[in-house]
Amino acid sequence: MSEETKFEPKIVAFLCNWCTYAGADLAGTGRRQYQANVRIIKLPCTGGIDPLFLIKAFERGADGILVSGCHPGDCHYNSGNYHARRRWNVFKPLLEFCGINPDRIQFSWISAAEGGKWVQTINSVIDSVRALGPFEGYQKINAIGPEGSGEGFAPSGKTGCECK
Amino acid sequence: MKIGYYPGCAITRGSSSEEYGMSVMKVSQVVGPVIEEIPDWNCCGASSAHATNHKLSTALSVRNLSLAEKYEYKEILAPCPMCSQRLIISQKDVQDDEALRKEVEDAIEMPCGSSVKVSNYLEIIKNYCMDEIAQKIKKSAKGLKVACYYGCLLVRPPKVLKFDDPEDPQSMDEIVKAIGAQPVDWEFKTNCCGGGFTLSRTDVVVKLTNDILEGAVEAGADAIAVACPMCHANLDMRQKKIEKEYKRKFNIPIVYISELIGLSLGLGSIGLGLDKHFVDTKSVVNAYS
Amino acid sequence: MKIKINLSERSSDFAKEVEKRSGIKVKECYQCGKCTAGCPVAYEMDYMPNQIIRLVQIGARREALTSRTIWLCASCITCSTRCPKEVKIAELMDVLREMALEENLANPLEKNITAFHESFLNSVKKHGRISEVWMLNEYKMKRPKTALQDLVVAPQMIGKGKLSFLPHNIKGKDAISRIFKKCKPK
Amino acid sequence: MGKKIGVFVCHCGTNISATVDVEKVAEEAKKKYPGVSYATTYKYMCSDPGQKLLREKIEEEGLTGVVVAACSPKMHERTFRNAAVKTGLNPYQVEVSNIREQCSWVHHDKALGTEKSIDLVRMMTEKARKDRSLDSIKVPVTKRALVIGGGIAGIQAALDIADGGIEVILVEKDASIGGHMAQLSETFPTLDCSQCILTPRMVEVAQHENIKLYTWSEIESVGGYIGNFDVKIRKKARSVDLDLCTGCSSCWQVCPSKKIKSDFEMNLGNRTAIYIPFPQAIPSKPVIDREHCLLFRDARKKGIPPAESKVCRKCYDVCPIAPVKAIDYSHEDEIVEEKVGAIVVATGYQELKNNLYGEYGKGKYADVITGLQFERLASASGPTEGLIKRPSDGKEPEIVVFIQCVGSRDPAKGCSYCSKTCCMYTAKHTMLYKHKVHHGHAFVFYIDIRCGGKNYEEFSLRAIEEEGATYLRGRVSRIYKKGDKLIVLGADTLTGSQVEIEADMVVLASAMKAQDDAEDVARKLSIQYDKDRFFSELHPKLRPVESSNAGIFLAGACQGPKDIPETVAQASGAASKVQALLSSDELEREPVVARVDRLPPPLFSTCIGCFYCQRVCPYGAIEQEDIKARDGSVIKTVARVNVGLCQGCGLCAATCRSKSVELEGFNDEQVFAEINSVEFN
Repeated sequence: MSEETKFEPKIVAFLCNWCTYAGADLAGTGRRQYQANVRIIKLPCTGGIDPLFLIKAFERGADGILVSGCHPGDCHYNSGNYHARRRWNVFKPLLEFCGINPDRIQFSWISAAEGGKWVQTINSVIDSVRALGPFEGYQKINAIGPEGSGEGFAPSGKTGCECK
Repeated sequence: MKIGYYPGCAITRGSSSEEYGMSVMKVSQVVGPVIEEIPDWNCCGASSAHATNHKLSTALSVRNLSLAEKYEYKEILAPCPMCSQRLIISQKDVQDDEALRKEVEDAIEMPCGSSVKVSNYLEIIKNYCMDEIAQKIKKSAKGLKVACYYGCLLVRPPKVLKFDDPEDPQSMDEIVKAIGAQPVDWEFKTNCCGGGFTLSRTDVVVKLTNDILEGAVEAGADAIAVACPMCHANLDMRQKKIEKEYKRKFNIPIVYISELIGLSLGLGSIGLGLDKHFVDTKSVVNAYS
Repeated sequence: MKIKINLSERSSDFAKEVEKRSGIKVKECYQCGKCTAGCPVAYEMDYMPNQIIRLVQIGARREALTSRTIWLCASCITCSTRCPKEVKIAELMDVLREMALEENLANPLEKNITAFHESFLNSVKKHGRISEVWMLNEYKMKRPKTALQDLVVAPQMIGKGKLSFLPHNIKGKDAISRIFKKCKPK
Repeated sequence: MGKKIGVFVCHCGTNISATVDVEKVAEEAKKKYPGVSYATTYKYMCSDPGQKLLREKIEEEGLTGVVVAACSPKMHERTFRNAAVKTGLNPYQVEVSNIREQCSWVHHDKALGTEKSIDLVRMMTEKARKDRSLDSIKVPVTKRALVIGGGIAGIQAALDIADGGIEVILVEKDASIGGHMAQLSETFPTLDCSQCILTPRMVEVAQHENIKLYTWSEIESVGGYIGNFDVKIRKKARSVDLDLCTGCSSCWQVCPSKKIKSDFEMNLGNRTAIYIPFPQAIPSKPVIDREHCLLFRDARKKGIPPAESKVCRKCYDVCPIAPVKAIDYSHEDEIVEEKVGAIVVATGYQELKNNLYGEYGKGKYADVITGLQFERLASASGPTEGLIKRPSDGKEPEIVVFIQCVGSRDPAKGCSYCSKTCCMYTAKHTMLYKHKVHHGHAFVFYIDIRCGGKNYEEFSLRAIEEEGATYLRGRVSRIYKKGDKLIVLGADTLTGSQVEIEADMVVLASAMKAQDDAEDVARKLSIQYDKDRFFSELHPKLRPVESSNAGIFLAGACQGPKDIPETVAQASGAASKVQALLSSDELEREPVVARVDRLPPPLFSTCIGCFYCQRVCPYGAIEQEDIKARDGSVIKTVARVNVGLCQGCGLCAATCRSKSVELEGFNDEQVFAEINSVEFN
């Protein structure tokens, strides 16, 4: 693969089981084509996404992340998507502090009925991350020293990310 | 606060509907707000430009907005609804379309005037003058039944203009009520009069205005109030022709809302331009006491 | 009327072409006919408004652009206002007129209307504002048959001081003519 | 560790294999993925032989974990898990990799599709390696059901459930059951009288020993979960004691307020302040409309308790019940609590209000009426006793224009869907009109005629061919009044012409809309609704009567526009679901629930007792538990998950600061395994 000539971004998408995962299924049922650069991880609810999952995905070489759940008011678990959004509000400055462009993580609300919106959203995420270029933050830190790399970047241990 | 004044070609002095401009000016001298003509304004292109060349239509309109902004007007009054509609639509078009905005700026050699608020005459009266009118009212025409005719351009397209109900607007009716006359409930408030076809397809105009006049007369109106020079021209000037073609004599005065306000403020009918109409307006003038 | 559809003519792209040009989503029209029902001028049209949309939808380019309908549309926007699918029909007529002019397809039967637009814009181009007398003059020259039409009305207007023979020149009329030059259709 | 995983890649006919090289996927899995000891492909994994293959290989190869690469897990995860159970493998050791909906169907490029599939299968294989065996959770069941709404959907569901020997609580917000069906005159496509077929069912409800009826009542709140719901019902103050009242009718005959617009008559008729909505009401006992009753108005004005007002006590005075009168002005709302195991939501629809269309007069023309208003005009028990008279002057209309799709298929007015019933009821209306006004003319403006039911097409054609209704293909742009006529401006797109009709009356086929309080009801029940506020079914095809909340089922038009046969079928479907659910003593639930770690020594936990989890849990499923020393002293207080309440959203797990809570089936180890295995070939 000629990565130097043409950069293809790698996107990990964390989707809730009830809305966006079903929406992505619907895109399939409707045979709506989109770019293949995404790998989907299904969880019951976006509210159950630990920020460490996102950091982990970056560590594994993802260039961008999409988190997508139900529309406000439509969460299968009543309020999970609100918690996800609040957690993101706290997590975002931390990302910026770590030098990760927060545009690499995008949030959206896609219902089980919105196959078309899924296609639009994932294509636009892929396109915008393509424009941002590859994410090399992790490799750079690794180059400084394997031991020190984790510090100040991936919070070792726990993240108290629930905002009140 | 001063408001920029964009008369437009039809109602500026020496034009076919100059009495509208005259009465707007006269009324504003009594009940405000202060209006000042935007220096060197140009024609918005009206129906002919937008019907044939979108870019030209947009550029011609936006040049006036840019001038208004240059002379630091936050709001401008365009009493002609054709003008106000074109100005507002063009403003929105350049806001929504980045490429068009660049082309227009290149053509008018100025940045696009995007912040200016464009108001039609009814908005200006409703927003600034209702209290003043109530205080300074001298005469009322109790019993004068007025059919308020809004036409197309004041209310459509509703999502862009965001002014009143497109099917049953009330602004002019409220003003008519406030100056002591009696608005009639009728069905043709926003029907089309044929607009710009007055010269090129007079037959169409004659048919449409016939319907409108008939509706007003059936609703018991003594006069029709308008706020648009084109509506006025078609309804006023074409009554003779209708008489000939439809064998129906209406002889119903068509007056500008500004003229009615002026009469109620005690202003002279000549100064308001009421002598310039085709259908005699004496019955309206005499109704004021 | 017969509409031929084959690969070489690619006529079905007409709707796309219109959408690209104007953003109007012609394909969203489901042909309910409400536009036609409320159009004040439809009785004079060769195609009903909904049929014009249909022509665009199925790619009948020439039929749409040579229709009289597009010129008879009075731009009252009743159709767009009431359209259940919010298709901008009146605005579509603008685009089709523009295209018809560009391709020299404007229907000669509505020459009065096109001549009026031309005279109107020439006046703006020359003076920056409309000078009604001179615009009328040009229009009547172009359409001699209409010359007698308003012989009663015009002198009355002049008598009432409503028509001035002085052209309404603005200071920036050069700027206006530059606008015309830059906005000239391709 | 040491798991033996089998990978089964499905061709799905050619649905997958056309754009994914399934052989290569299986090969890669076998060659490269750790733990994979067997990999194969098969034409249809979900078929019987496919499942047999799965079972055989689990046994032959001694597999301890399975990944099926096939369609969405929403389709067949359960199928494959059930197959695995038969071999003794724990069902939660089976994972599905979605290479159809999320790969083969959405990417045309075979190379890319194959690459992505390889990746997706590896991710699932890694997850499967971390799968733990889970035991399904058993919860006890309350063998009673709640039905919300007493229209035909609620009536049918309640009767079907009750007939199966299960106690049903039926809650209706109006004074009588019957719903919209009670308002209809005749029903399509048979033209049998609506009330004639409905009222016997209403009586059955009233008399059924297994049905407990709460009319004039609303749901206050719903707690609990499948099998064990706690329901609070607000019995609104009726001012009439249902036990004492005999329905003798004396009171409403003497009531002086006789000009109150009747909702039941769609404002075309009047009722009194103490009233029964219609003669066949169940219960046939009145209610006092406190807004209009003179006594209550007086009490409100003076700020005194109603019982103290002396303005009008005619109904009380005339009530023949002694010694205690059936009428009680001091009644107050009452909250009752009921426990049920299952709920059927049958809250119905409302007709689009006649004030949305400015171009049709926004309701200002008396003779522009809605479909339900026409039903009342045509009904023998209606305000005109079945004679078609127009509301403005009682004249018999000689030209009636029917307009279809008013509010329906009109996104500009906020309603993009088809209301499904209007084509049929408009055809019916033209027939009823022509039957009653022989010389009358019926014109119908339509866009498309949609008559998909059994005998429906024939019925609508009958209206045109035999009954003489004139159908015009086009929408109406405007209605206005001219003298005592209504001018209707329409179009006939088939001839390409405008059509102007001088009509005497216009009937709008108004859309079926969700109830005003639909969102509120949905929130109380924690069920989903769609953009039009109709309640969402769990699966549009395969689970049409289940809501998104387990144990809550949907019936009738609250889920989307429906006619009577469809409503009744769905209600019976919901009832059978309730029967099935309540047939066992215990319920099995997917063990996707949160757990707080409790490692040996027996009571150890890393939980630090911050209880953030408790704050975020939407279900109140987190409890506090003391860890005690032998002497009974409290060492620390930790969180514990009530698995009966937990729905498995994982909020607590993501919130936990000490990583002491995990969501079974999606624990950190599993998710990290998935993320770690993303390689993007």
